[in-house]
Amino acid sequence: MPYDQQRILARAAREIEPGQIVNLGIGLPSQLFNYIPDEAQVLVHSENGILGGRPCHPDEAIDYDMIDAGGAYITTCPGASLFDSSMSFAMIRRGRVDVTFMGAFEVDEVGNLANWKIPGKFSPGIGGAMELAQKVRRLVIMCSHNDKHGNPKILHRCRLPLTAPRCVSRIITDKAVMDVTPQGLEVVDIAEGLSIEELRAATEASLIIDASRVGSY
Amino acid sequence: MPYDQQRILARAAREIEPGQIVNLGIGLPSQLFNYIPDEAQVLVHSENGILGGRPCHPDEAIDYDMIDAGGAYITTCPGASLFDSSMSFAMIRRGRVDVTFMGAFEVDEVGNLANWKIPGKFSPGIGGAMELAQKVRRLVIMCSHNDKHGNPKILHRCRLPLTAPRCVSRIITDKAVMDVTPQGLEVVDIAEGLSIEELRAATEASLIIDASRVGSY
Amino acid sequence: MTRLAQKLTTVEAAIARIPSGATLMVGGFGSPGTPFALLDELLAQGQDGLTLIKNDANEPGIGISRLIEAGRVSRLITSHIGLNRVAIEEMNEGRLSVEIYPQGILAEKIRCAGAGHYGFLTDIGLETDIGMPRREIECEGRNWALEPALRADFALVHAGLSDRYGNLIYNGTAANFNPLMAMAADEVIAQSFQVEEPGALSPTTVHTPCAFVSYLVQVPMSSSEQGRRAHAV
Amino acid sequence: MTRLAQKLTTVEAAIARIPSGATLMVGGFGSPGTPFALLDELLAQGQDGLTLIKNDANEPGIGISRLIEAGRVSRLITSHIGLNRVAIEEMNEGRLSVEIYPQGILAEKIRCAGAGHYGFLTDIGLETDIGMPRREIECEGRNWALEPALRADFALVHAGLSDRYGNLIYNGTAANFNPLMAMAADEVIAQSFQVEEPGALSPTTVHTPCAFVSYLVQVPMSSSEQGRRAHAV
Repeated sequence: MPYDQQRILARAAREIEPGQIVNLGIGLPSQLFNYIPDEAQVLVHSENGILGGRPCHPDEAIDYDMIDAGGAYITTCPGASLFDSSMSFAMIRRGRVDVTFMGAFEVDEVGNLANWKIPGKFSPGIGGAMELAQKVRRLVIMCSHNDKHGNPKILHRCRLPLTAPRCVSRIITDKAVMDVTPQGLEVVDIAEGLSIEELRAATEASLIIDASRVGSY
Repeated sequence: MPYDQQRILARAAREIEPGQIVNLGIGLPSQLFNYIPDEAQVLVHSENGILGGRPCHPDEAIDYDMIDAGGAYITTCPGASLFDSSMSFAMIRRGRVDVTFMGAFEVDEVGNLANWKIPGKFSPGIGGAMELAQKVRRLVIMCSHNDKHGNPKILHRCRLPLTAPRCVSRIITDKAVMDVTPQGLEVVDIAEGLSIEELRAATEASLIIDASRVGSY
Repeated sequence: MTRLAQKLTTVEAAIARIPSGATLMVGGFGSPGTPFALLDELLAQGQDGLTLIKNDANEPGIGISRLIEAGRVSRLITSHIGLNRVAIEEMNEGRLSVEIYPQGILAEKIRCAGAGHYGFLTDIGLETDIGMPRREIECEGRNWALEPALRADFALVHAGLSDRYGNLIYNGTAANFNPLMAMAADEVIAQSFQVEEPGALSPTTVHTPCAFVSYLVQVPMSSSEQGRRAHAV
Repeated sequence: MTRLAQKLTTVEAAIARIPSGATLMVGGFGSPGTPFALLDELLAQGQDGLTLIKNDANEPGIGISRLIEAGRVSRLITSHIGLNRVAIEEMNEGRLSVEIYPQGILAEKIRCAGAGHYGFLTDIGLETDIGMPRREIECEGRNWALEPALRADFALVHAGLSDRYGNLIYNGTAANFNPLMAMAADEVIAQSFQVEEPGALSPTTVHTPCAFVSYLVQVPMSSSEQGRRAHAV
C-alpha cells in the first residue's frame, strides 16, 4: 500500500514561512520545491553550493552546471548566490539555515534521527545529513509512518545508527504530525479519517494526545 | 649618514625572476614595485588581498578601495585577482609566494630575523610579517648594514624578539649581499669601493668570504 | 535570522541594537572596507565598554580611532596598529588593552568561528614569543599551537554593492576581513554604497551570501571620505 | 611553482606528471565541476594504485567511476556514493577501500590543508558513530573531535573560464570542492573550457587565484557530455 505523499507534502509546505532559508533533503523533501510560491521569497539552500535554487520549468534551457544536492537540474531565483562547499556548510553549522526537511528510517521519542545507514544492508555514506541534522535550527522529518512491511518507524528509541541525537523538532507522516517536546512526542494533527486508536496502533513510540487540541490535515 | 637605498633596490630587483609571485614588505621593499618591468609578468602579492597589484601612475584615476598592505594606492596588472584575508594568508602558508622582501632590525648567522618589536620602545603589532617570514620559500632581507648610530645589524645572534627563526635566505644591505648557509653567512657581493676589512669591521656576524668569488654591485 | 524582506533599515535603528559592553568585529584593512558610517553612528549613540576586533586601528581621527579617542573602547584585538600613534599611546598608557595576533592567524580565528568550529592547530609563531600563552598539542610527533575560534556579538561590515536581501560584493581590496567577520558574528550589520533589488547581482559574483547578513543600511559614498584622505598621503 | 607563462600545457603532458600510487583530489559534486577530460586521460595512461578524494563516486560509466571500474583505485575518501551502485558493490566486495566523512567535514579537512594548518576541532558527529576513530580533546569543559587536515599530491579541478596564468572561475554549482582542493594539493592541474589572455577576467570575480594552479589544460565542452547525460534522468 503506497502511503499518501501528497498529504505529507501539503502539510510540510505549511511549515515554511515567507523570507526563510530552507534546505530540502533528497527524496520526498526535494519535492517541496514545487510547493513554495514565488511570492514567499523563500531561498532554498543546497549543500553543493547554492542559496536560492528553484526547479527548471520543462521549457527552460538547462544549464548543465546547475544541480541541487539530489542531482536534479535547477536554476536560480532572484537573490541567489553560488559558492563552494566550505561556505555552504559554514552556513549550516552557523545556524544560518532556518529549517531543513529530511526523510527518515527511524525517529524516536527524544528526537533522535536515523536516516543514513542500515548496517550490512545500506551504507552509501553520510553526505550532508549529519551536519544538517545537528546544526539547523529546525529539523522537520517527512516520512511514511510505517515501512513497507507495516512496521512502525516512529519508535520508542532508534535502533539504527543515529544521524544525530535529539535533533528533530517535528515529524510529518501520512498518519500524523508530531512535535518532539521535553515530555515526549506530542500529536499536533492526525490525518483525516484516522482515529486516535488507529494512530496509536501504528506507532511504537508513546504519543501524547490531547484530543481537544489535535487538528487534522 | 643616509645609507645607499638605491644600491639595495637595484641589487634586490635582480632577485626577481620573470613569472614569479612576489611579496613586498612595508618601507624600502615596497619601492621594488618600481623596479619590476611589465614584461617580466611578475605578480605582486599584498597581504590585504590582492595578487597582481602595481603602482598607480601619477596621472591615473585613483580607486580608493585599492591599496597595498602599506596603505599606498595601487591598481591591478593583467592576471590580477582580489580576495579576502584568509585566502591571502592561505597562499602564504601554503608556499605559493615565491619570494618575499622585508626590512630588518636584526638578522643573524643562522638566518634568524627580528623586525617587529623593540621591547619598551616599539611594538605596533605583528601584521603579516611572522607568517611571511616563516612560510615563504625565499626570504630576502633589505636593510641598512648598520643602524643610524653605526651599530651592526648583521649579528652573531639576534637579541630582539624574533619574527621567525632560521627563515632568511639572503641579506642585501648597502655594504654587502650575504647568503645564509649551513656554514654561516657567506658573502656573495661587496658594495663597490668597500674593502673586505671595512665590511668585516661593520659587521658583528662572522662572514665567510672567498675573495676570488665575491662580486660587486 | 532576520527575514529576507526585513533587512533593509536605517543606520540609527541598526546601530541601536548594539548595547554597551558588546564585542564587535569591524571590517577593513586600513580604510578600504571600513564601515565608516556605522562607526560614526556608534560614536554618536554613545555605547561604551566595547571590545573591538579589527585588523588595525585605522588612522587618527577616523574610523575606530574616533571610538578609541573618545574612550569608548576597553579592549582591541588586532594585528597591527602601526599607522595609529594615538592607539599606540593609549596602549602604552594602559588605557586601552590590546591583544595582538599575526594577521593571518587573526583572519583564521575569525573564519574558524564563521565555519562553526572550536579552533584549529597551527605551527605559526611556535618558536617565537607572540606575547600570548598558547596551549600546545602534540600530533604525529610535533607540537602545534591551538588557536580557539574568535566570535563576536556583532560584525560591522562594508560592501560596495549589495541587494536588498543582503547579498554583498566587495570592491577592490575592501574585502579583506569583511567576509570572514560576516560569518563569525551572531548579528551582522552591513553598510553598502549601492542597494539593488534581488536578481540584480550575478550569483557567482556574490562574496557574502545574504544568509550571513542580519541588517543592511544604505550609506552615501561621502561617508568614506575621511578614509580616502587618510590614505592619500 | 610553475612560472606564470609556462602553465598552459596539453592534457597528456599534465596527466603524465601523476605516478601510480599517487593521492589525487578530484573536484565535482556529481557531474558539475568534475574534470572529465583529465580523468579520461588518466584512464588512458594507465596509472594505478590511486587514492582518490572526491565528494562522491560520480555515476557508473563516467568520471572516477571509470577508474574504479578499471580497478585502478585502491582507496576512496568520500562523503556519499549513493548514486553509484558499482562503487557500492566494489566497496561491499572489499575490492575498494572506502573512507567516509560527513560532507562538510570532508570539505573543511581539505580547506584546512589548503590554509596550511594541521587540523581543526569540531563537534560534528561527536555523539554518533561515523565509523572512524577520532581523537577527542577537551577544551573549556567540553570534548571536541580533532580532524586532521587532508592533503593530496595532485588536485584535478574543472573551471568554466580561466586565463593563461591559471586564474579560475567556476560556473553555477560547479565550484563545490574545486576551490578547496586547488588550495590543498601540492600540484594542481586545472582543465578549463575557455582560456583567455591575462587581463580578460575581472579581478573580483576570480574564484581560485592563479597562485594555486600549477598546470592548465584547455578542453572542449564535449568532454563533459557523459556527465550531462548522467544527470538528465
